[in-house]
This record gives sequence, structure tokens and C-alpha cells, in this order.
Amino acid sequence: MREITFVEALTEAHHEEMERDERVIVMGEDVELAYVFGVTKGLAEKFGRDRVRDTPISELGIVGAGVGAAMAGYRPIVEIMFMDFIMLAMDPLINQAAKLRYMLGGQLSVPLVVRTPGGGGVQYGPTHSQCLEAWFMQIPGIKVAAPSDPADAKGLMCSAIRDDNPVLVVEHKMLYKMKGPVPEGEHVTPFGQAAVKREGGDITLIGVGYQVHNCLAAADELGKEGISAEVVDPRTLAPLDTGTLAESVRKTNRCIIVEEGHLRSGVGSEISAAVQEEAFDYLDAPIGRVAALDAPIPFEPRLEDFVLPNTANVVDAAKKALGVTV
Amino acid sequence: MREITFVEALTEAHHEEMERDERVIVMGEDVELAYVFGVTKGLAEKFGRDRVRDTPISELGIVGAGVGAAMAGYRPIVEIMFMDFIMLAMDPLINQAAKLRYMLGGQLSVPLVVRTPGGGGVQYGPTHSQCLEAWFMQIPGIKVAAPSDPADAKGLMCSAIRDDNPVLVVEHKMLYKMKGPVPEGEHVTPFGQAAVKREGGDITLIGVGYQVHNCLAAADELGKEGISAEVVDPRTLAPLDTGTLAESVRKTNRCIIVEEGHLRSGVGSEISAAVQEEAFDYLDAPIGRVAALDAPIPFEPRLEDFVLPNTANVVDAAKKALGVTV
Amino acid sequence: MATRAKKRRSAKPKRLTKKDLNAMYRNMLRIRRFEEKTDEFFMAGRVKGAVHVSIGQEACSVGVCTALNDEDAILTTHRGHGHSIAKGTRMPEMMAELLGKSTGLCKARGGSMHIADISKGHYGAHSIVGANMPMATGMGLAYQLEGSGRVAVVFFGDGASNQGSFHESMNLCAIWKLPVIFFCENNHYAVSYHVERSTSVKDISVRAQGYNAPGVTVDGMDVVAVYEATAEAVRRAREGGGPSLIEAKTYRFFGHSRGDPQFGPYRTKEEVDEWRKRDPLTIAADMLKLTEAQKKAHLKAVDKELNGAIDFAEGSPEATLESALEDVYA
Amino acid sequence: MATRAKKRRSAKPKRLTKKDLNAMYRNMLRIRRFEEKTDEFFMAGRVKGAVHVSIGQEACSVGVCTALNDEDAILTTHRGHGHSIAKGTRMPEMMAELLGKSTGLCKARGGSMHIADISKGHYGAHSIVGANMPMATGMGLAYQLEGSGRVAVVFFGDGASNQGSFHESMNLCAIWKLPVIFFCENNHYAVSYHVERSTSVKDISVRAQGYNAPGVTVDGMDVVAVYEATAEAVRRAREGGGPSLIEAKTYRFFGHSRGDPQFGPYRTKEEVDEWRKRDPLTIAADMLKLTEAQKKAHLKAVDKELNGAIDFAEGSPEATLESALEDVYA
Ligand SMILES: Cc1ncc(C[n+]2csc(CCOP(=O)(O)OP(=O)(O)O)c2C)c(N)n1
Ligand SMILES: Cc1ncc(C[n+]2csc(CCOP(=O)(O)OP(=O)(O)O)c2C)c(N)n1
Ligand SMILES: [Mg+2]
Ligand SMILES: [Mg+2]
Repeated sequence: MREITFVEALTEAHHEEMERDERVIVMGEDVELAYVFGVTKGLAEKFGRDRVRDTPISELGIVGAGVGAAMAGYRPIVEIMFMDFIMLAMDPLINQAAKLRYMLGGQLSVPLVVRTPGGGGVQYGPTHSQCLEAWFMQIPGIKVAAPSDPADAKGLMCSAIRDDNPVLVVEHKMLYKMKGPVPEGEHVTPFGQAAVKREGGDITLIGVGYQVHNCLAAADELGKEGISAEVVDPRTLAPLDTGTLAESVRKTNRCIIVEEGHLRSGVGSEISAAVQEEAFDYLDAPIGRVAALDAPIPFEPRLEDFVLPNTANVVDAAKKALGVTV
Repeated sequence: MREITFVEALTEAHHEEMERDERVIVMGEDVELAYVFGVTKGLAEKFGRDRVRDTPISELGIVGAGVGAAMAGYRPIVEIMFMDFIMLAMDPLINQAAKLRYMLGGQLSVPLVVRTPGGGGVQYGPTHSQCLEAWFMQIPGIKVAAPSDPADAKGLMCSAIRDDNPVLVVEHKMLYKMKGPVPEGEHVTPFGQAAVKREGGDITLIGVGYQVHNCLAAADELGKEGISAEVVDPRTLAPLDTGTLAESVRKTNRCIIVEEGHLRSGVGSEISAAVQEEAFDYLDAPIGRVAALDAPIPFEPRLEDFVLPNTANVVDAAKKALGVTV
Repeated sequence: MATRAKKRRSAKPKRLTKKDLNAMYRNMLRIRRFEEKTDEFFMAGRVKGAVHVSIGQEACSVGVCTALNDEDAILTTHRGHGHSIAKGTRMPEMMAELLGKSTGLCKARGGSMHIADISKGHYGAHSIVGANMPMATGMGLAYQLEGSGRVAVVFFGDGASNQGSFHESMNLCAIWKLPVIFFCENNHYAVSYHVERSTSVKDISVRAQGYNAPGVTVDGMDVVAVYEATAEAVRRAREGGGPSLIEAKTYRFFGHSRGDPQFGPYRTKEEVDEWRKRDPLTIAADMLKLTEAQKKAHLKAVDKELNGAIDFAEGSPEATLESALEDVYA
Repeated sequence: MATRAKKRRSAKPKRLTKKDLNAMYRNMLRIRRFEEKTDEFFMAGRVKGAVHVSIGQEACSVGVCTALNDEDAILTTHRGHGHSIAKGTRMPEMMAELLGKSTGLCKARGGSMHIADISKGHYGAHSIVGANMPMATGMGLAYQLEGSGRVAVVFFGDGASNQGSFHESMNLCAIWKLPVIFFCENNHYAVSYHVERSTSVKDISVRAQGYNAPGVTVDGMDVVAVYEATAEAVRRAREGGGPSLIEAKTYRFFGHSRGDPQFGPYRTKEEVDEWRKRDPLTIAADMLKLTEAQKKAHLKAVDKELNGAIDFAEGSPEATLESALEDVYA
């Protein structure tokens, strides 16, 4: 299969869906030139500046306008340049987009996609490196996708655009340049289906977004010591496919969850709570969590690396769960 | 001991702390007349409209101004009329207040208190009834208090005001008129210390804020059937006293967590994950969670009651954990 | 839905006839009576939750909506009953919502603060102060893209004009020349906080200058003045001229919401009485030179409709508990 | 800290002497050289993260800060090196921060976008566009309460002027008459987006009218013009007259940040060249009629200071890993 990057996969999803449905429009800061991470490249030339438009720096206004355009029958995709800036747009996303359908008695729906790069690794520091997925998981009415490779990036983005509900797509910055196989032609990945990215029998490593790769690397390491780790990627966090996650744990009897957000009240908290409910009798060790350390993400590379989770952290947590002395 | 209401306890905390430290100031919509829930009653008359001031409807601006005033050495208390509106002020709270000390190399601190009523029960509907505590728990640099009775309301509020860090105090609307004993004179409750609100040996019920009362009522019900439930109140969610929570579970071997936020990625997710880590070998049943059902909070009283957790839900969850047929 | 396909229709505001004015009087009375009833039901504990009546401000609702077509959109606020009725929202289903019935416009989930009737171009009351302005911007964007000539009107208060969303929305509408009308009902208070203390300018309409858009202040008690200003803004919007800001000076005769008396802690009886002299219904009745008999006939017709709506609402079944979990996702 | 205890000092702006102007030239050169070095280090991979240089905009930094006292506060943006240096921020510790050393002003946590030196009244670069305006409002409130006569200046860009925080902050400062100066560096672009497309008014200073505050537009390449406008706003602020909005038309000679060329996709070489003719350093040198020798002397002194700062930074130890977990809480 051809290999393309994560960014190219996302761009392709935009092109195809915009061709498929002329109600799909794109808004965001510097999206015409796709100036920051390149996802919207070529769209303005192809579809015109009516459908692909630069916006002022007004996160609240543009997400709110996305809600309004969706209420009027369009399918807007709003880019938030860094996930951290979504804090300015929580009201339209959570108080409006996620609730309007319900609150207005089902009279309309809000097919809005907000996509945004999250996470660290590029030395952008405390206000440009956060992973806030867990916030959105708690809110009924909005879906959350966190693809970890180019194929899922394309497939989940296409699903998101076709969904009649508000969807948040979180793209980890460190994934953008990663290459991987993506099927040609229409490729739509359904929401709510976790993927086993690698099979194994001794322990389940659940990775969120970019951290899937730390899990895979850890599985390699563990394999060298004769430990067979299964790596599972939930792919969407809301809906969350606890069934597949628990099934893996019922097989391996051990589980480590790896995310890049902060530990307390993170994505891992929910997965841990849900998995122990569904697989309690099968657990041979406490479910472990690996996450960013309890500090904002500093900009200096060594410090940043130290605060963010790494492969060794995952290996250590896995060994602890297996009772192997580290 | 004298009994006063939750609101009176909060008001008293304000009076005492404003007398104690003239850098304490209060800002918010309609705080001069304490027009909505009454917490700031009498403050403007006593301390003047310089220190207690009404603000325009500008949640972002006033929380941001609170951050600035704190940077300049004051100790502002900003009231957000309903917790739901805090979505407009996430940026100053999370990107600024919680990070500034760290991000500027410890050069200053941000002794800001934001207090806000959360939760349902007053038929205000989807955008005036939310419990969003879990969001704030994930962020290093901000503390979260959720008092459940008048004594803790006063004690935690005094602690919050004296704290050199940003603190969010969440006051459940249904608690405001509740009466309870509050010691006379200075009464400061330290953060990070859970309270056992009732002792028991068969199961631990952990309640968040107002839900402590559902836990107490459930304990009464269970008691009638010979089941002895221990009720524990974390009181602050960040820092979270997992030690005391786990200690109780190590004694009772069973645990139910009750909160009013939504289940997925709620406060209960974190408590469940943390407790199973610390008390894994002592658990005789999966940790159960009781929370709002998976929908926004509707305004109509019957529907609202249905979506919010109630005592019967807690009793049922406890019985399930105990293997008692419901 | 071709992008900017159709040519924008230029709509010349129609001159009001006596018949029009009569209809406008009738609509204001419909609002007045509906809200008096709502308040009565609220006091009796039959309407729950947060209820804000707009009594005193009816000329704004009716003046604006008279200048709109059925396909035009409105977005309103926590104080939105008047706008709803003026836009044609079905009264029985609206009353059913207030009484929390299954037949309510929002299926008993949204209540007074979220009345909407999409079939009538009413895109909802929105209870987060200021949140409706970005939404209106997005609707205006959609209307511009579809080239339909439709306009979106967003109602908001003096208090709301200090939200950042006002600024961001006005700027977006101005740079993109979107067909959006910002209609500010300056009733002089945001809960207990007087506009002179909350707002740094005397006339909120002045703020339009910061966006290179027209801004006018009109007498919000005069339904014709409101109509005329709106009709002009609608014409401009349909012609691609972009947004307008209209400020109507008005007054709410009742308290802000539950428990708030008509006068008391933050305003005087004299002030209320003074404004009541300029009751928009009286002003319109005077213009029309309505006789007592004519007024009675209006009242009778309105009450008949209202009683029908109440009967419908009262006769409707309660919402089922399971319905509280529906429509979360499409 | 008595509330409004002290009488506000009325500060008459001083007239600039030749010595002052010479110092201003020197300060602009300090910024220029510091940023050239920063850019060089960035290109060499020695300075990490997001770096935005303000080369071309030095007259804004220096013109404003010359009008301030040591106790006055500034809050700046992602493009804040110039403001920092002009306000007196210690250069060695600033360079150490950029190089990620333990002696850095932010202990290697904040980097270029969060330089602060509270000891010099520099309350931080703030990387969330628009976030510094509400903070400045709060600082102004504190200064008013303590009656100290201090002022807070907040720098922001043309892009930032479209954030809701601008509106809320201007209104708050205006109703409370807070000693805050809103200084907008209109360098015509927000990343790749031209101000004429992003902003609905030609002169951003016009927006002051929406708050009943004075607004002026000045030549941002002329350090004296910037100084004079600021000095007037400072006077007004100290006297209790409230906020001012100053817009300085300026230009960044370099790209927006990493990877962005000086010209290319969104602006032409001709445009850059045109603006470079109005280099603020040249304009100031011309005013001062500096000889080549004098310029060289300035440069030599500045480079000596700069090299000292670099030596300090390079000689400083790296931050320890444990330090990454400190100062999260006070
Ligand atoms: C964001 C937000 N802040 C505060 C409130 C609480 N609140 C509801 S109505 C109101 C006053 C609104 O004043 P104005 O905009 O003048 O409208 P009016 O009530 O006078 O019609 C306030 C503060 C809210 N609903 N939303
Ligand atoms: C809230 C927010 N949105 C977007 C960004 C990304 N961003 C950083 S600088 C910038 C452009 C700012 O333009 P302007 O205010 O004119 O300042 P300039 O860069 O021209 O100095 C943008 C969009 C950000 N940092 N914060
Ligand atoms: Mg009002
Ligand atoms: Mg700019």
C-alpha cells in the first residue's frame, strides 16, 4: 500500500469530503496558506476562499460561527491552531454545540468539526503543548477522536466530517510527519472501535494518540525480555470502546494506560475505571497509568522530555505490573 | 455548636478574611447586592465598593483581571455566577493563573480564588447545572475545593483565600440553604485532607460535594438492612487525599464513588483509578461509580431528577458491590 | 446549495399601513398577555426554572420581526418570549415547554431560556449571555454562502454588549459583510447593574464605529421606530452591505427574574412609573387611536388564542423519563 | 497598602534631550543586536521552541518604555524581546532563558514567549494572543487601589485587537478609569493574514471610541512619536483619567517565526524593502545626525554587553531535571 504522512492523510480527507459535499467549509487562522502545520494545504486554491477562509484571531468567535453555520445546514471544519487555545472556545463547543440538539428538543443538529494539534515534543512550552482530551470526554453530545497513524487520521477525519454531531479531532504534533500506509480511495473509520495495533498475551498497553508509539516501542523492549505485550489504541475517546479494551485485559490480566495529558483526571483515569469495572475478576495487578508528570510542560528539550512520558516509563510500569524487578 | 447555613458560613469566611487582610478584594456580577445566591451579602457596605465591586458581564475579562490583580499583590476573589459560565474564563484560569508561577520561573504567585455554584436541582437546565470539577483536577497549578457542609464551606474558603495559589471553590447550589454546626472564630480547614463523615465497615461510599448527602442517606438505607457503610468526603479534589480514601477501602474492601458530574471522565474516574492502584489487593468487588446519566441536565423537575444521581442509585450500586440482590 | 449562486434580492422596506400597525399592536398584546400568564404560572409554581419576562420591551420584539421574512432567522436570549412570539413561534407548543410537557418545543428539556421553533426561523433562545452573537455570525455566513438573501438577527441586552463575543462577532460580520443585524435591547439593567456603570459609552450604538458598521439608537418603546431602523438594516444586509448595530432604549417593567421585585434594591418606584408612562402598547394604541371597544376586541381575541395554548399545554402528556436521554446525539 | 491612600502624582512628560535620544538609539540597537543574535542562534538550533523577533519594531519598545518609571509595569506578547530589553530586563538572564539554562529568567521553562523580569516591572511575555489585556486590567486595578500612581502598559498586535479580551478589557478599564495603556503594534500581519482582511477598521485606534477613551495612531517607526503619545497617555493615566489606546503603524522586517521567510507567500520583497527604508534605527540616527564613528561606538558598546550576556548564558549550568517539577505551587 502507498505510504503517506499523517498530514497528507488529513489533507486528503479534506479534499475528498469537500468534493463529496459542498456544504463542507473550512475556517481558521492562516488556513488559506496552511501556514502552521499544513493540513489545509491546497484547499483554498481548489475550493475557493469562500469555502476555505482565514479568520481573525478570535477563537470564541470562529468556533461560535462554526456552530451557527452548522445550525444553518453547513458542515464547518474549524481549525484551532494549538489545542491550548481551545480554552477560549469552550463555551461555543460545550455549552452550545454539544447541547443544542438536545436542548432545543432535537429540532436541529450541529455537524461541526473542530480539529486541533495537541501535545508536546516541539519545545513550545506550557501554553502550546497541552493534551486536554479528557475534558471533552465528560461532555454528552460531543465526540472525540485521537488518531495515532495516517490511516486512522484519514479514516476518522472522514467519519468526523460526515457525522451529524460536533466532533473534536485531536492531532498530535509529533504525528504530523509520520508516514504510514493509507488505502487509496474512500476510507472511513467508524467511531467507537478500538484497534489492536499489536497482539500479545502478557500485558495490555493502551495508548492514546501519539502514545500508541511509545507503547509499541515499549512492546519491542519487553519482547526482548520475553514479555509479550498487546497494544490497543482506543482511536476515539468518546465514544470509548471499553468492550475491546476490557477484552484484551481479560486475556492478558494486566494493563497499563499511556497518555500524554496529566495523570490526575486524565484519559487514563476513565479508561482505568471503566476497564476495572468490566474486567475486575481478570486483573492480576493494579491497572497502571503513565502520563505527563505533575507540572506544566517546560520548553527546554531535556526538561520537556523529562516531564513527558517516554518508552522507559511504559516499560517500567509494565514490568511493575508483571512483578518483574526493574 | 451554633448552626448556620452554608451561605452564611461562606459569607462569614469573606468577612473575616477581608478584615484580616486588606489585600482581599471581591469582584463579580451583582456581588454588591449579593443578588443571586447571597454569598457576598453585606461586604460592599462594610468594605466599600473599591474592594467589593460589581462587574460587567465579561467572564474572561474579570477572571483575567483577577489574575492581574493577584500578580500585583492583591488577593482577589472572583465570583462566577454559575459554574457553566467558567467556560468563558478557562484561558485566564488554566493557561494563565495555573501556569504563571511555574512559567515565569517562580518570580511571582497568583493568589486568586474563583468561586462558583455548580450542579442541578433548581430546574435551570442544561447550561446552568453542570459539574465540571474534573476538568480542573487535571491541571497542575490550580487547586479545587468542593465543600459539602457549612463547616467545611467556611474552613475551605478561608484556606482558599490564604493560599498563594489559584483555587477554584465549587459550591453546590443545593447546599446553600443547608444548616450545620460551624465553630465560632477562626476556622481553617486544610486542603488535601479527606473527612470520614460516617464510619462503617462493609463498604466505602465516597461522595463529592452535595453527593455526600446522597451517600449519607444511602448509608441510612443500607443500615436498615444491616449493612454498615462508611462515607468519606475528599473535600478537596486537587490536592486529592487518596491516602484516606484508600485506607477506608482497605478496611471495607468495597467502594462506590458518587458525583454529580457525568460519569465518563468524571471525578469518579480519577478516584476509582487512584483507589484501585492503592488498594488493589483489598478490593472484593469492582469499584462502582454513580453519576449523572449521559445527557445534558434537562430543566423539567421529573426529568432533571431522573438524570441526576439519587439515593436509590447509590443504594443499588452498593448492594451490587456487596453481591446483595437488589 | 451553490455558493453565492443566486442574486441577492434588494428589498425595499415596505411602508406600514394601518393594518400593519394594527397587527403589530395585536402582536405586542399577544406577548404581553402570554408573559403575564407565564409570570402568574411561575408565581404559582407551575412554571419552573429560570423565567425572565420582557414586559415593557414588546415594541422591540414586534418592531424587529415585522421587518423580517419567514426565512430570516432570529437568535434570542434568556429574555426571549417576546421575540419568539413575534417571529411566529407556535404558542401552544411554547406554553407546553414552559409547563414541561412532552409536546413542548424543546421536549421539556430547555424551558423558558431555550425556546426555539426552527420551522418559524427561530433559532433559539440562548441562555449564556453573549453566546448567540457568534452563532448569528455563522448563520449569516451560511446565508451569504447560499446567496439566499436571508438575514440573521441577534437580540442581546446592554449587559451582553460587554462580552468579548460582541466584539469578535461584529468584526467578523464586518470584514465578511455578513447579513447579520445586532439588535441591542438596552433596558438599562443587567440584573441589578445599571448600564451607566457597566458600559463605558452612553449610547451602545457608538460601538459600531469600531467595526466600520452603521450604528443607530432608537426609541425602543416605539414599535414603528424599531421597525424602521430594522427595515433599513435588513435592506442593507440583503444588498450585501454587511452588519448593522441597532440599540433600542427600553425598559423592563418587571423584575429581572424569579424573586426580583419590580422595584426595590436597585431601582425606584418612580423610575419604573416614569417608564411605564411610555408603555409601548399605549404608544401604539394612541397612534392607532384605538377605542376602548377596539382594545377589548383585541384582548378578547388574544385571550382566546392564549387560552387555547394553555388548554393544549395542560392537556399534553408529561415527557417520559426515557425521553430525557434522547436526542443527545443525532 | 491603604486603598487610594496616596495622592496621585501628576507627571508632566519630560521633554527629550539629545542625551535621552541617544539613549533611545542605544536601546533600539541593543534590541536589534540581541534579536539578530537570537535569530542566528535559533537558525543554528541553539535556541529552541517558538521564537518571534521584533526587528523593525524597536521604536515601539523603546518609545513606550522611555515614558515609564521603573515601578510601572509592562505586559507583552510572543514577540516581546524588544519590550523586555527596553524595560530594563537583565540581558544575561534573558539570554540564559533562550538558551535554556538554569539561570534563565524562567528557569528554562518559559522560553522566548514567556520572558519576565518582575524586578524590572516586566510582568511577562504572554503567548496566548490577547490574554495579557485582562491581566493588565487587573494590574491597573491594583495600582488604582493602592493609589500608587503606577501604570500598566499592555503591548499587543493588530491580530490581537480582534480578540474579545480587547473589548472586555477596554470596557473594564474605561468604566473604572484604570491606569492602563493599550499599545497596539500594528505591524500589518498576524502570521500570514493582513490587517486589512482581519480588521474591519483602517485605524485600530478608532476602536477607542467604543469605550469613550482616547485613541491615537502614531508612526511606529519614529521613536519620538511613540514616546510622545505614550507620555501623554501615562500622564492621563496617572491623573486618574483612565485608559488610552495607542496604535503604532510598524512592520516586522523578519518572518513571523520559525521557517517563515522575510517575504514570500504573503508579502513581497518590494513591500519589505519599502518598509526597510523607514528603519527606526536609521530614522533615529538621522535625527541625532550620528556620524559613522558614533554609530560604531554604539555598536561596539552594545556588542560588548551582548557578548557578556552570551558568555554568562553559555557559562551557566543546565537546569536540573528535578527543577522541572518545582514552582508548580507556591
Ligand atoms: C455568560 C453569562 N454570564 C452571566 C449570566 C447570568 N445572567 C443572566 S441574565 C443576566 C443579565 C443580562 O443583562 P442584559 O444583557 O442587559 O439582558 P437583560 O436581562 O437586561 O434582558 C445575567 C448576568 C449568564 N446567563 N451568562
Ligand atoms: C489565542 C491564540 N491564538 C493564536 C495564536 C497563534 N499565534 C501566535 S502569534 C499569532 C499572530 C499574532 O498577530 P499579531 O497580534 O498581529 O502580533 P504579531 O505576531 O504581528 O506581532 C498567532 C495567530 C496564539 N498564540 N494565541
Ligand atoms: Mg439589560
Ligand atoms: Mg501583527
